[in-house]
Amino acid sequence: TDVIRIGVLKFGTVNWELDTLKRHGLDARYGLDVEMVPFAGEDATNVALRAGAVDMIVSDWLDVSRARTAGDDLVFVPYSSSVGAVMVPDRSGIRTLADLAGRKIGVVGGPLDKSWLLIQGLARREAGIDLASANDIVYGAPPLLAEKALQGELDAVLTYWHYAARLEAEGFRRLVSAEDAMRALGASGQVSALGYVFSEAWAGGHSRAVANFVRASRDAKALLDHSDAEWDRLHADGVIRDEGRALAVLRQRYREGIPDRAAADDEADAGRLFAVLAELGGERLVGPSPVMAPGTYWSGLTDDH
Amino acid sequence: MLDVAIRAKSFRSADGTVIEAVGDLRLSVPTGRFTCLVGPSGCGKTTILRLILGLDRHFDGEIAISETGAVAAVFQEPRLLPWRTVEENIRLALPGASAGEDLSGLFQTLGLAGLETFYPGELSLGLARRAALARAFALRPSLLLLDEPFVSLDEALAARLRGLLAEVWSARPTTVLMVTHNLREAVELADEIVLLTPRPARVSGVYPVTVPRSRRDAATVTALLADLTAAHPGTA
Amino acid sequence: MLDVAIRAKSFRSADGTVIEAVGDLRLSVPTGRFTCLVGPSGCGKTTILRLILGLDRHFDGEIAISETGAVAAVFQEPRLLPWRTVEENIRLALPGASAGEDLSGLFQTLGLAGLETFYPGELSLGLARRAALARAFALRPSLLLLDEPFVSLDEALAARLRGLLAEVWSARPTTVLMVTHNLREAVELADEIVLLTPRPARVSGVYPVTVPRSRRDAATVTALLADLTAAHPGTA
Amino acid sequence: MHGLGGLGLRAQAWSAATFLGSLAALVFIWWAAAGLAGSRAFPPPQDVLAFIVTEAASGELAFHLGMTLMRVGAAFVLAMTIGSALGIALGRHRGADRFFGPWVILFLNIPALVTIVLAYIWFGLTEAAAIGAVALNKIPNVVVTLREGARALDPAYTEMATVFRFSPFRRLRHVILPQLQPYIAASMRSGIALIWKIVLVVELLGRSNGVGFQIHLHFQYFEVAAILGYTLSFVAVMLAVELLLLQPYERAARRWRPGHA
Amino acid sequence: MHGLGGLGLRAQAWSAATFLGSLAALVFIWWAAAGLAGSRAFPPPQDVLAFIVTEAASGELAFHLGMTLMRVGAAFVLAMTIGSALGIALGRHRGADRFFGPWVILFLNIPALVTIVLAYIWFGLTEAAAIGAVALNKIPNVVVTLREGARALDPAYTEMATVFRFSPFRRLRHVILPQLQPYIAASMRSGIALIWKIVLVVELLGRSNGVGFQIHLHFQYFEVAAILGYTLSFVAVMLAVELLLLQPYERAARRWRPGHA
Ligand SMILES: Nc1ncnc2c1ncn2[C@@H]1O[C@H](COP(=O)(O)OP(=O)(O)OP(=O)(O)O)[C@@H](O)[C@H]1O
Ligand SMILES: Nc1ncnc2c1ncn2[C@@H]1O[C@H](COP(=O)(O)OP(=O)(O)OP(=O)(O)O)[C@@H](O)[C@H]1O
Ligand SMILES: [Mg+2]
Ligand SMILES: [Mg+2]
Repeated sequence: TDVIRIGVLKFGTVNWELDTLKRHGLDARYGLDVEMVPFAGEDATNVALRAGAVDMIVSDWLDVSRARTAGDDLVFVPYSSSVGAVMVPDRSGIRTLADLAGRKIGVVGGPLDKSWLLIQGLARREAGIDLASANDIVYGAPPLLAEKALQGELDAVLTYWHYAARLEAEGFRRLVSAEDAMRALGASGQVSALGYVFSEAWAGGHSRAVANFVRASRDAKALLDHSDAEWDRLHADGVIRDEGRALAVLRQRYREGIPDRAAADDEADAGRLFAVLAELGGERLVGPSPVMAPGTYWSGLTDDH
Repeated sequence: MLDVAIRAKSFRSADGTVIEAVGDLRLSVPTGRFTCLVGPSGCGKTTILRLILGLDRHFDGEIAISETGAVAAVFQEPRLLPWRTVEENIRLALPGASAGEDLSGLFQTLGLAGLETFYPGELSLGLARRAALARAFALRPSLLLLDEPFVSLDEALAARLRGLLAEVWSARPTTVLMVTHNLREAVELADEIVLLTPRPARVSGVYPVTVPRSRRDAATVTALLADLTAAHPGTA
Repeated sequence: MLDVAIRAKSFRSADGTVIEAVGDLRLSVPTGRFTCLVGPSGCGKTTILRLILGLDRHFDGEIAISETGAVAAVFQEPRLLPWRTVEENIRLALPGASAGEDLSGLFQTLGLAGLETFYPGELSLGLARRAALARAFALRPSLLLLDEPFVSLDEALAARLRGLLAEVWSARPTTVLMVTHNLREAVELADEIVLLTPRPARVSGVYPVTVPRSRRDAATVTALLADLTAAHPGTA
Repeated sequence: MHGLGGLGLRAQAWSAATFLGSLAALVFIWWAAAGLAGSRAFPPPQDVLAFIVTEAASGELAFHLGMTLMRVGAAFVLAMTIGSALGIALGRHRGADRFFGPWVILFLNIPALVTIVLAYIWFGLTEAAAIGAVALNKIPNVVVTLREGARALDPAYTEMATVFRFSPFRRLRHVILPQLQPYIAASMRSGIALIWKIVLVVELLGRSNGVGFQIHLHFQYFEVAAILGYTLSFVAVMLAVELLLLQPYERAARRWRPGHA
Repeated sequence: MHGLGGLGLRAQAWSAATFLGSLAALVFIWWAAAGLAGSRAFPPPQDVLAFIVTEAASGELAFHLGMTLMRVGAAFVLAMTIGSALGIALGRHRGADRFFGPWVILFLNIPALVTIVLAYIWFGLTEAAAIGAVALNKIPNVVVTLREGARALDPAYTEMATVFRFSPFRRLRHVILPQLQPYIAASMRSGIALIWKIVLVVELLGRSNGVGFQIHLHFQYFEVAAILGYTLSFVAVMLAVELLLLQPYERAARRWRPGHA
């Protein structure tokens, strides 16, 4: 059997899928042994991949493209299209993007966050406002901003999808999601936001294992897509800490984010969005190349759909 | 008037031993008088001065000081601030009012002229002692405590400084209590010599020097010394 | 044999002033002899000892020491390690070989018995000086340098310690160089007295004491002293 | 001679009472403040205690705390040894200090993130890399503190040691180290604290266990009670070290100071 | 009396030469090591320099560095003032020290993350909260160092000051502070470094500018050259502070020590 070590956040969303995969022996079915290496932060998985302590992590195509341009040999396989969203309290008077003008907005990930740039692009196009300059923007860590939004210090918060889902369970609603922005800015369908990332050279030597892993991953997603019981099990086993309404919302959003089309279509849309991002964020976001680095999507993935 | 009534003073050392430094000791120095304290090494003299200065309040007894002016002390070791120059050390001890005073005469007499900007670490021990004396004299105290002020000085210089001390003492009414091992020095300067026993210090005898200071020439001092040792044998 | 040939030694103080501490000075102490160095306060005596001890190598001249055994010094201030007890201070100065030696006799003579476990901060200055003397004596040095070792001690004790020094000196061949301001002490102990000028120190005169030590009673010492001051007027 | 804990029974009882009183006052203030705040972000002591109890019962607490303590301990020993040696050397040799001074400033100011990431990249995600990176972060701090101490050494004692021909070891042990004691104490206390803080980062960036790992997991769910629970467990260990090791050692080391008792 | 920079011209030239030599040696070692490693994770000096030049030209560098320096400066002044006052007080009053000692250990060991998050939660995502949190992190370190210093004060000088009736101010300025100088120097140097490291965390967690913010941005893309560029820019400022402020001040403060020159 081939062993694949995957760096995950201990309570991260990737873990849900991998735990299902392991629990149901999906890796063994494909002659694989998937080993989860838990970390406490995204940065840690990033370091682990580069230090060779794991074979695979989950990250996004923008990073991969940028790294490739800089000379790293990373590649990407779509994993999920769940993206962040701008959340406002239910009772908030903010109904449209235009209402955001002059508000205090929390933004996770910093001024160059992909979702943030796309939503800014959308706001400029639809409402003619420059969100970054027309508002009091606070960048910060997701848990902190979520807490601040709950406290009412922020009028709106752009956060990652799972934080958004939890806020939703706490009486927030989605004002606009990054997915809306992607479509408005030229994507033809659901574009993956995150994917499995690994070294191209390593994948070259383990192409069968990677392909099998992608299959196993897809099976696990299918299970999560259809079985509510599996979600209850994940909660019971402590893999998902959320419960009740939060769990339900997370489940729903997760399912919405399961990629459902050919990687080639995804890649084409990602390429289009990359160009948009290059325009919005400039070199500081996308790096020296204004187009997505060729080969960002792993070419070894053949039997897709 | 300085009135000392110590019933007992003891120290507890780090290893737990209790050392009785001063026994039952009564001592009084009338205002404007000069008293010398003489006793064997380690008998408790410095301890007595520290109690008078209020540096140690853990003792059994009372000490009353009726002098209201400044108090100055010359410690057994110079205790100059090493990070301040000689002149700064002396001026820092002066109250704000007399801070700008001209000290050059004093420096001259003490052989410190030219060394005003030296740091204490750059002085010889004798020079440092002189700086400590200058600090005490410059203050014009009404109560002056001296702990062996003239050791580490050559005899000629010590004689000159004794002269200076007598001068300071007579220029203004100053109450002086001086510790010394040098009986000749005591006889030369004091109105009264208090002799102490070995530790714990008690008064073993009091010798008043009645000859006026102006008449204490070398021969008289030698005679007085002989008289003192006769009256209090074992005082060396 | 200790051979000192200093051409010049000067200090540069923090404020840039250059102080000439020692001038052209030649001095030699034959092996097993006892020499006293006498000079006014601040003339450069301690500096000379420091140069001999190799504590300061920035000077113009040469110093040759032919004694091969231990060197000991009694500094002008006790320089005991405050964080070690009296006994530890003394034992630390001994080489490994004699580390276990019985020191009780020495403590007894110096009046330190019972204070072995005291820290230096718990001693009177006189006691601390005695501990510093004990450290030097316990080592049985073949070259011994002393910088005013007997100040801050009462006269009776000082006399006893001078006796002890003479004893130590005669028990084993020891070359001694001692700084003192006390001419009487010098005459009592020395084979030769070297008189120094004020700063920068130069030899102003040498007075050999030829009377055998055993015959130097009080009267002889007084006579020798008179002879010395007559030969070298201005020596106080 | 007395043993290390040279305190009378009464003094010991008094000392214990003060300690307990101090902690009680702290817990009370915390409790009152948490009541006033009434926020999830500031849980009262009982919630934190409840967390500690649960976590301890599951064995998690002991495991993660143990891993962290192991890292803290190893990095501490490394950093203190190397840092002290370098600090004393620089403090004594002006030439070396002039030359290496800028290096010290550089290493002092390199963010933990940089050292840690580089160490992980070069040496792999290993325990040795983690501990080495932490030690490297702390060493310059020890160097600056001990360098000041070495500069402030009193030449009177050094000269005495030279005259009496102290061996290098005797000189270090009896002349130099006692003078450096306050500097060593200062850099030990703030040293453990700094190391522990860096260990947290190390665990965040590349370990799969330890208190830092746990704290950051709980941070994602904003479980302040859990974060405080882990923090206070470590603090409790440090208080024990303080009371059972540092303070008795310091009492012994300060015995000679007048009025030390 | 001489001015602060009481060094002769020749000595100054020599000092500058040593400084440049030291830096040159460092850069050379770096260059050689980077060449050997040949990895993107360890860029050679010229790459980092190129980044600094670009970033400086765009004005970004000055802006972010300025924000960070503002925070570091404010937190430094706060922490040193409060920490020194507390440290001296605890060092002088044994009773207070017994009581507050455990508090010091507690605050010393609270992770920066906790303080910062709590400060942001209570006081909002404001500049004041950020600076306050950083200062709070550093204060216990200053306290421990200065407490050791205050414990080691020589009673001989305090007694002298009592006898000659020094005013509290005169006593502080001429008797106490000069003795604490090495402790202050140590806690200033390691203090600035610690504060800067905490500011990085603060900027990561809830600020929109500053070097920490930038470093984390570049960290996401693993651009080590950029990370080192920002780090070294800060280090350069610290070297300037060291050479132009700290060292002349210390030279003046150490003038009295025998063989100080
Ligand atoms: N802090 C202390 N702890 C324990 N014992 C002490 C302390 N201070 C002084 N002593 C002891 O008290 C006694 C008297 O000391 P003191 O300094 O008063 O003597 P002294 O008469 O001044 O002697 P000297 O002439 O040598 O200066 C000595 O035996 C000394 O060891
Ligand atoms: N480090 C130094 N820097 C500048 N001047 C110094 C230094 N050390 C000593 N001196 C000066 O050198 C001269 C001689 O000092 P030294 O200590 O040798 O005198 P001494 O003869 O021992 O005097 P005393 O009898 O007072 O002890 C003094 O004027 C002193 O000020
Ligand atoms: Mg005394
Ligand atoms: Mg001298």
